[in-house]
Amino acid sequence: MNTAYVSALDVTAGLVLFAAVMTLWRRGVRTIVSILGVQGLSLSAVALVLAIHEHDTALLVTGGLVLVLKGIVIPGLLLRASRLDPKSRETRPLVNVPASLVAAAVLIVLSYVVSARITSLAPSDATRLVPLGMATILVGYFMLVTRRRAVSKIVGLILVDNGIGLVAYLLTSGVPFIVELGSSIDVLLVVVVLQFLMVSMGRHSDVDVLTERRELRD
Amino acid sequence: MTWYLVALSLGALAAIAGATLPRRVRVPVAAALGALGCAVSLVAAVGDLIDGRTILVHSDRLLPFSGVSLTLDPLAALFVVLSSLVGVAACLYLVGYAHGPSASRSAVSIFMVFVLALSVVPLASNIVSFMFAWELMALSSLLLIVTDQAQRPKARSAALWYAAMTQAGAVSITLGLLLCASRAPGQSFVDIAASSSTLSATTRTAAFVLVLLGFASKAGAVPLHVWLPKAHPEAPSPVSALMSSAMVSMGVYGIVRVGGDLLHGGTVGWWVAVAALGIVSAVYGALHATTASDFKRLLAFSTIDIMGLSLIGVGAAGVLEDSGMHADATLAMMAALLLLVAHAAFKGALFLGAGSVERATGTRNLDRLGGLVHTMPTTSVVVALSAGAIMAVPTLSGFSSEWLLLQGLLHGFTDTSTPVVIVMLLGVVALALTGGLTAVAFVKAFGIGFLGQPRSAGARDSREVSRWMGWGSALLVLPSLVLGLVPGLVVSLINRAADTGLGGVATTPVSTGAGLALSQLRGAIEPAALLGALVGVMVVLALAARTLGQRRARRVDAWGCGREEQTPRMQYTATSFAEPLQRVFADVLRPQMDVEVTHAVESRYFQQSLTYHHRIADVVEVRAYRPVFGVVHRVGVLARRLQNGSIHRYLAFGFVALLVVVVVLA
Amino acid sequence: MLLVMIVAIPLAMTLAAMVCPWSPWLGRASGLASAGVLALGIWLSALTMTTPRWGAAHLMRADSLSAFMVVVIGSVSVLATSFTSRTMSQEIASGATTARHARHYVILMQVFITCMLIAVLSANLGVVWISIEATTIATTFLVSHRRTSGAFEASWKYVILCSVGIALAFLGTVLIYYGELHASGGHVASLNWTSLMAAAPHLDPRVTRLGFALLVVGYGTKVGLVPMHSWLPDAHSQAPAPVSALMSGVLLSVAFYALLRFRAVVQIALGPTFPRVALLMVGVASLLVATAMLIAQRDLKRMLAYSSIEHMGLMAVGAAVGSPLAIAAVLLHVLGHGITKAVLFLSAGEIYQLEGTTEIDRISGLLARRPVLGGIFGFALMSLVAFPPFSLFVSELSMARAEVDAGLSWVVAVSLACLAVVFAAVLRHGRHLLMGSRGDGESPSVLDRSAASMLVGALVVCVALGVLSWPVQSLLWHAAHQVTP
Amino acid sequence: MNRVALSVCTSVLQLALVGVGSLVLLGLMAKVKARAEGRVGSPVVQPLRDIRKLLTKERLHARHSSVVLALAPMVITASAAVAVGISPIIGTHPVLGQSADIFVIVYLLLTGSVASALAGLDPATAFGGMGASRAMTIGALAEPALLVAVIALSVQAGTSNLPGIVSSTASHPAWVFGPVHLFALGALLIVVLAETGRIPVDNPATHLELTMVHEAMVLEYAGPELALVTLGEAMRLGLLFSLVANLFLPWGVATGDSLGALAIACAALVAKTTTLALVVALIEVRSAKLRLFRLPELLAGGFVLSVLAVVMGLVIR
Repeated sequence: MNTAYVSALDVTAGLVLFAAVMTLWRRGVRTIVSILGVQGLSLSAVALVLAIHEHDTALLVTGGLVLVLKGIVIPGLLLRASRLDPKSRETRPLVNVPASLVAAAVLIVLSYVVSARITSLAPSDATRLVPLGMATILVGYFMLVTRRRAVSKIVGLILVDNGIGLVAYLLTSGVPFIVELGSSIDVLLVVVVLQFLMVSMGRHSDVDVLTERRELRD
Repeated sequence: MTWYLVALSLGALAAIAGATLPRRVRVPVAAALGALGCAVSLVAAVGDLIDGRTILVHSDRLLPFSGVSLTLDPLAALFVVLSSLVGVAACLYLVGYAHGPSASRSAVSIFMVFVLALSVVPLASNIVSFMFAWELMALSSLLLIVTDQAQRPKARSAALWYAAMTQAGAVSITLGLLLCASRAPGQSFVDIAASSSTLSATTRTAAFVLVLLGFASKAGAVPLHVWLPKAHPEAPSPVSALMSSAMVSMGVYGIVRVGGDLLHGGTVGWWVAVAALGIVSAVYGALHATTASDFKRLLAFSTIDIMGLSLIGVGAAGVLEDSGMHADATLAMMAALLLLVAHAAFKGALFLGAGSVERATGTRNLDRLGGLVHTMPTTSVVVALSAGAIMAVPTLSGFSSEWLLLQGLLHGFTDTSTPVVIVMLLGVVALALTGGLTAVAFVKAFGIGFLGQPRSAGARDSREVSRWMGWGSALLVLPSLVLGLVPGLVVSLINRAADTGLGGVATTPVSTGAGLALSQLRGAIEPAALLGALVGVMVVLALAARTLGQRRARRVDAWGCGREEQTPRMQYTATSFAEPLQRVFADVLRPQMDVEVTHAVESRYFQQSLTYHHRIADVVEVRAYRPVFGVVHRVGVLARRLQNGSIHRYLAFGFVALLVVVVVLA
Repeated sequence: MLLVMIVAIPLAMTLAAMVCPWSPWLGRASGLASAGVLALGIWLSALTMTTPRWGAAHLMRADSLSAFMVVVIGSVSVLATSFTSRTMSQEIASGATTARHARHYVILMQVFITCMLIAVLSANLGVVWISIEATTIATTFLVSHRRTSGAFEASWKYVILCSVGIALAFLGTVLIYYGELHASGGHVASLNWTSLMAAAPHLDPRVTRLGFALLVVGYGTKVGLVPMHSWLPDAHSQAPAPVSALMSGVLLSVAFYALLRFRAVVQIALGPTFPRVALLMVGVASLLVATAMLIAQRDLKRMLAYSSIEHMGLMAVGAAVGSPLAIAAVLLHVLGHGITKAVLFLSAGEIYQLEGTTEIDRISGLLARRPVLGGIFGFALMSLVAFPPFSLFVSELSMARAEVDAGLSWVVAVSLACLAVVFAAVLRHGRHLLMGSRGDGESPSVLDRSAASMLVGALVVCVALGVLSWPVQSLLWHAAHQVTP
Repeated sequence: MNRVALSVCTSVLQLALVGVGSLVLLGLMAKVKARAEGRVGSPVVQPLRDIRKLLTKERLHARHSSVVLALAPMVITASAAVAVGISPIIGTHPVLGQSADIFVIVYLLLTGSVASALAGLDPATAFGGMGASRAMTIGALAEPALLVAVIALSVQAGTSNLPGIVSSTASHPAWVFGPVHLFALGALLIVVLAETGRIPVDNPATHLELTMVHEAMVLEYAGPELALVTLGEAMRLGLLFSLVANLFLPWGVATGDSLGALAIACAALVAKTTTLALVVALIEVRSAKLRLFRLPELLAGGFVLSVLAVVMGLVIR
């Protein structure tokens, strides 16, 4: 039972990080969104595994919520949004793909180093995986900074959020339910808002140049 | 203190009246209340100076976190006297002066706030109260400068200069005062004075330097003076009068209060610095005053000059006190304070007079004035007497105070330490240099501006200004006469204030009487007797002339070197009057001159017109301030590149921050 | 019950706006609702002076700090919402917006205010996070209300930057929660303010340190602190004036409120040094950046926005000191700055309406051309640069006093130097805007009486706050003691 | 003899002596110059005759002048007269002698200069303004030298009271040949040349308007007023000559209470001032008038000499 729990946790959490790295690797925006969906599913799997292991109903519900929200709804919304421009690809990221991957590697090592202290407070099967969560956050943020497409930006944002979620599950088996609920709704709303903005701005100009606009500056 | 509170309430009432009453009665009512308030505080302060008592008031109901503290000691009382005196005159003057934008609700109200703030500054006795009053004084004067900015483009940039420099000064003072209080249990001046000796020498010096920078800038000390010759001329005249007489004095007050009273004197270096500022200011101010042809600008530079002299006195007092010559120190301090009071009166009168001239003629350019002595007799007498006072004509106030200053400096020579002697020597030299230059400046101001023939239509058609303006300015001649003729009557009051400024040990270096007589040394003046002698001789001469010559002089044309007609344009102008001196000091003043000649079409040997342009920029401004502004502006322009509008970059800022956080803390 | 009522007022107003069609009365009603919030806030302050109150099944809690924040939110939103009907009518008249969008605007404003109220009245720091994040969502549409490309760009940047920033704050919250969980031995860990304070002495220093740093960066985004400040000038310059007023006046301070709460916890856990260093770094950096950006600023509303960053930096520096005097001064600063900035943004909105631009170079002579508006704007600028008798003077000076008392003289030196430069820069821009003469044949236009009296009234309140100790001082002391262990 | 009576007596004697004597000194200098230039020259008492003649002439005022023009001669003469009356010229106890401070004397003289400059500006002529401008410039440059030079002496004497300086110099004969006195004497001589309008600073005998300084200022005066101005200016000269003489050679000045001493003092004064006048006349003969813009160099030289005197006083004490 315990080994199964551990390996399930390892696999699912690893998948979350792997998905994050994959988003850096691939160029097609739709592919990236799909990878995000996979990550959402893995994240919910982490929550569910933890919930089953700790008999935590609140976390179970949370896992379900995440499954629906981050596994299905948000990727779905983003897929719809990316349909505005079906051929859209990350053709010219600010940091090119090979360099991004190297950077991702560096970030992963870094997060391993920095998470040691957090883990050491309460070493357990779950908390030792915190580096994966931290790495997801950093890789997600990296994606957010370096990718040009609007959808990619949103994906980066969700990656960061997923990473934080992962850290939260691993460290504390989730924050109090009400907080979890609120934050999930917030994330959803943010995505909705961003999608709305994409659509509205798309009406004014080419979606492609959405994130390149520099009308407001000093 | 009750009377002060009455006075302050009257001032506040005046401000409210100015803000609320309808246009017709606004100015007279507000001015009457303001003048009454000033009069009350003037009388109360004189009374308290005579009694020599110290009163404290504290209330926690005002000013959050600190409460308001007011303390009346002789030093404060003297400055209350000074500012209330000018306040009364300025309020009276305002009745005749205010019209158009300067009679608007806000202008009248803010004027009253300014008058009020001026008399609260010396009373305030904790950091927050002091800075509150100080900044209120700055703000109200700033707003008053721009009251008629719509008509005066120059006022706008002057106000900006003033605002920036006064705020930089205030920041410096705040920091200095806070440093003074860093070991104190509270922030009241009593606490600071009690605990300042426990501060480290470095902190004390840092605090003093900071405070000095701020106060010296307010006092217009070179090189922190740049705002003064811009702002004082551009303000409406009653405001200029208040600024140039009462407000600048508060700078000196601050130096004395903090350096002498709160920090107990400190080291000799401080006071050498004060004296050095004074010496430079005196000479620089006097030089520029001689060459200025704008009447109010001339007055502003002469303010720098007199403030310099006063700082020399304060610096000398500090230096002497440091080397243990308490009596001589008191003498120098008394001289500085007496000079301030005298200056407040005559400079106030001069600015008010200049305002009357501007009102009557529409210009304050001396090159376009002339002959006002015929059309504006009252103003002419006021300006003549006050100019006499500033030139230190014996029997007027400038003379007695400068004499006292000279005595203070002279007796400092008996000390043997080098810094003392150097300060005394250079102080005397500065005093001597400025004496002659001031005379040139004011002979020019009065001789060109008021004598001769009018040089413009405005001057020709001028009329004497309203009675209120006349009375207001004439009121300030009175102190010049009193301080000049019977200085002995007030000198004991000044003595008390000087004692407070030097740490409270009472000495009486000047014995009281009608004139001034040093009690320990040989030196005395009897201005009243001197005036008696002068008048006596003149009466004898007049009688003799009457018996010998004809009673009436015959009016004839002036000698025109053969020309029949004398036109006003043939007269010397202010610019040409000062030209020789300007040439002598060209290296310091760096005048820019150019002559445009338009030749006649027929022949190049004949000139159709000839224009002479001449400008004296402030060297300090051009060489020291402009480059700094340039650098700051460049920083601003460069910084704008930071926010280039790219969301990628903005996100990267956050990413870097995140990396730094995790790397540093994990 | 009182706590619920406070939140219920704007909520009810939201519902009302959802069912009613747009009319100017809707705008006026929202103004009244805010006045109700303000009144209840004042009442709440009186009630919580000594003991905190709980509400809504211990989900809500109000101590004097919360009560004070309610007062701040109430006073600024009274100003902002009472301009709603005016702004919207003007925009509808000029065709810039439609009645439908005007109604949306009213709804979102109320949602925005509700979120802020929940943030300050919630007992749970997680809920604080949620409601602050929710303000982002509500305000996005307000920022993009004008539907110009600039407005969309601004709100895009706003959402992305704030979301990622606030996500970091969430990570910080998680870490603190993790610490709390361990400190309390695995039971009763709820992120509740009271339980967190109880557990504070046993928090693990390393985790707390990292958590607080993330909180500073994260909430700092919303506060407008460097390095995540960049959304602020864009959003403030594009949003309608009342929204900018509300954002700059209170939204930033509400986020700052969260930081204040966490700072207290961290101070108990780690001692004063770490939170001080962290806040000083962002505070001083914000001051420096804002100062540099203000020097050559070209846009009026961006200038105001950078000035908000500068003031937030000042407050962060004040909070870094952490003494009761410093916190009390910071809180007074919050209120004074909120009102002043609201007046400035609202009058900037009027200026934009009249002049059609916010470029400083293209506006001049306001004092001569529009004396009342120009005068109000001028006095508000004087308040902004902390001249007495306005309250920012007293609060800035008191912060400086507290800083010197804490031995941070160099910080005072730096911040005062920045203030002096900012002063010169702001007045230089102000001079260009305000001074100058009227063109030929142009007659001075007058701001209408109700708007003018509102703004003048706000300035008078600023003066009263700066001059009178009673009644705010004791509230401030109590509030400050809530977060100064 | 009663001290008060003696004081009055001293002052009256001083006034009479300087009033008449200074005019004679003017005549004497003119005579010496004339002789040195190989002319016969007018009699020594010619200035007195001129005054008498002027007193009988008509009073004329320029058309645009004001009361200043009428008052100035009286102020010039009165200030000079008061200065003469209270200074230690033949005795150290004149009327108001206790307040005969150097500062008083210097500023009384300044008052006279100011009055004549204003009188120059009052009639609205080009020459008057020119003269006033030049005179004030020279005065402004000469005054510091004068003040500092006398201060050098008063630092040494420990008082700025003129009778005090004279009597303490008299009791310390060694001072007279000390560097302080020598430098101060040099400075004062230059100042005297400038203040009294002698060559090389100004040519009192010029009749070319463009080179005039003092004469340009008083161009508009005629009759009794010109007499008064001339008298006042002469008294200034007399005062300065006698002060220089007494400060550097204090012997002969009556310090006691006897009339006899006063008589001796009168004789000593006549001798000293005559010598000084001869020296000045010789300087005038030997040198040419400087260009106006070279004057600052001369006066700055005087100023430096006076500062040197102060510094020397500090060094050698």
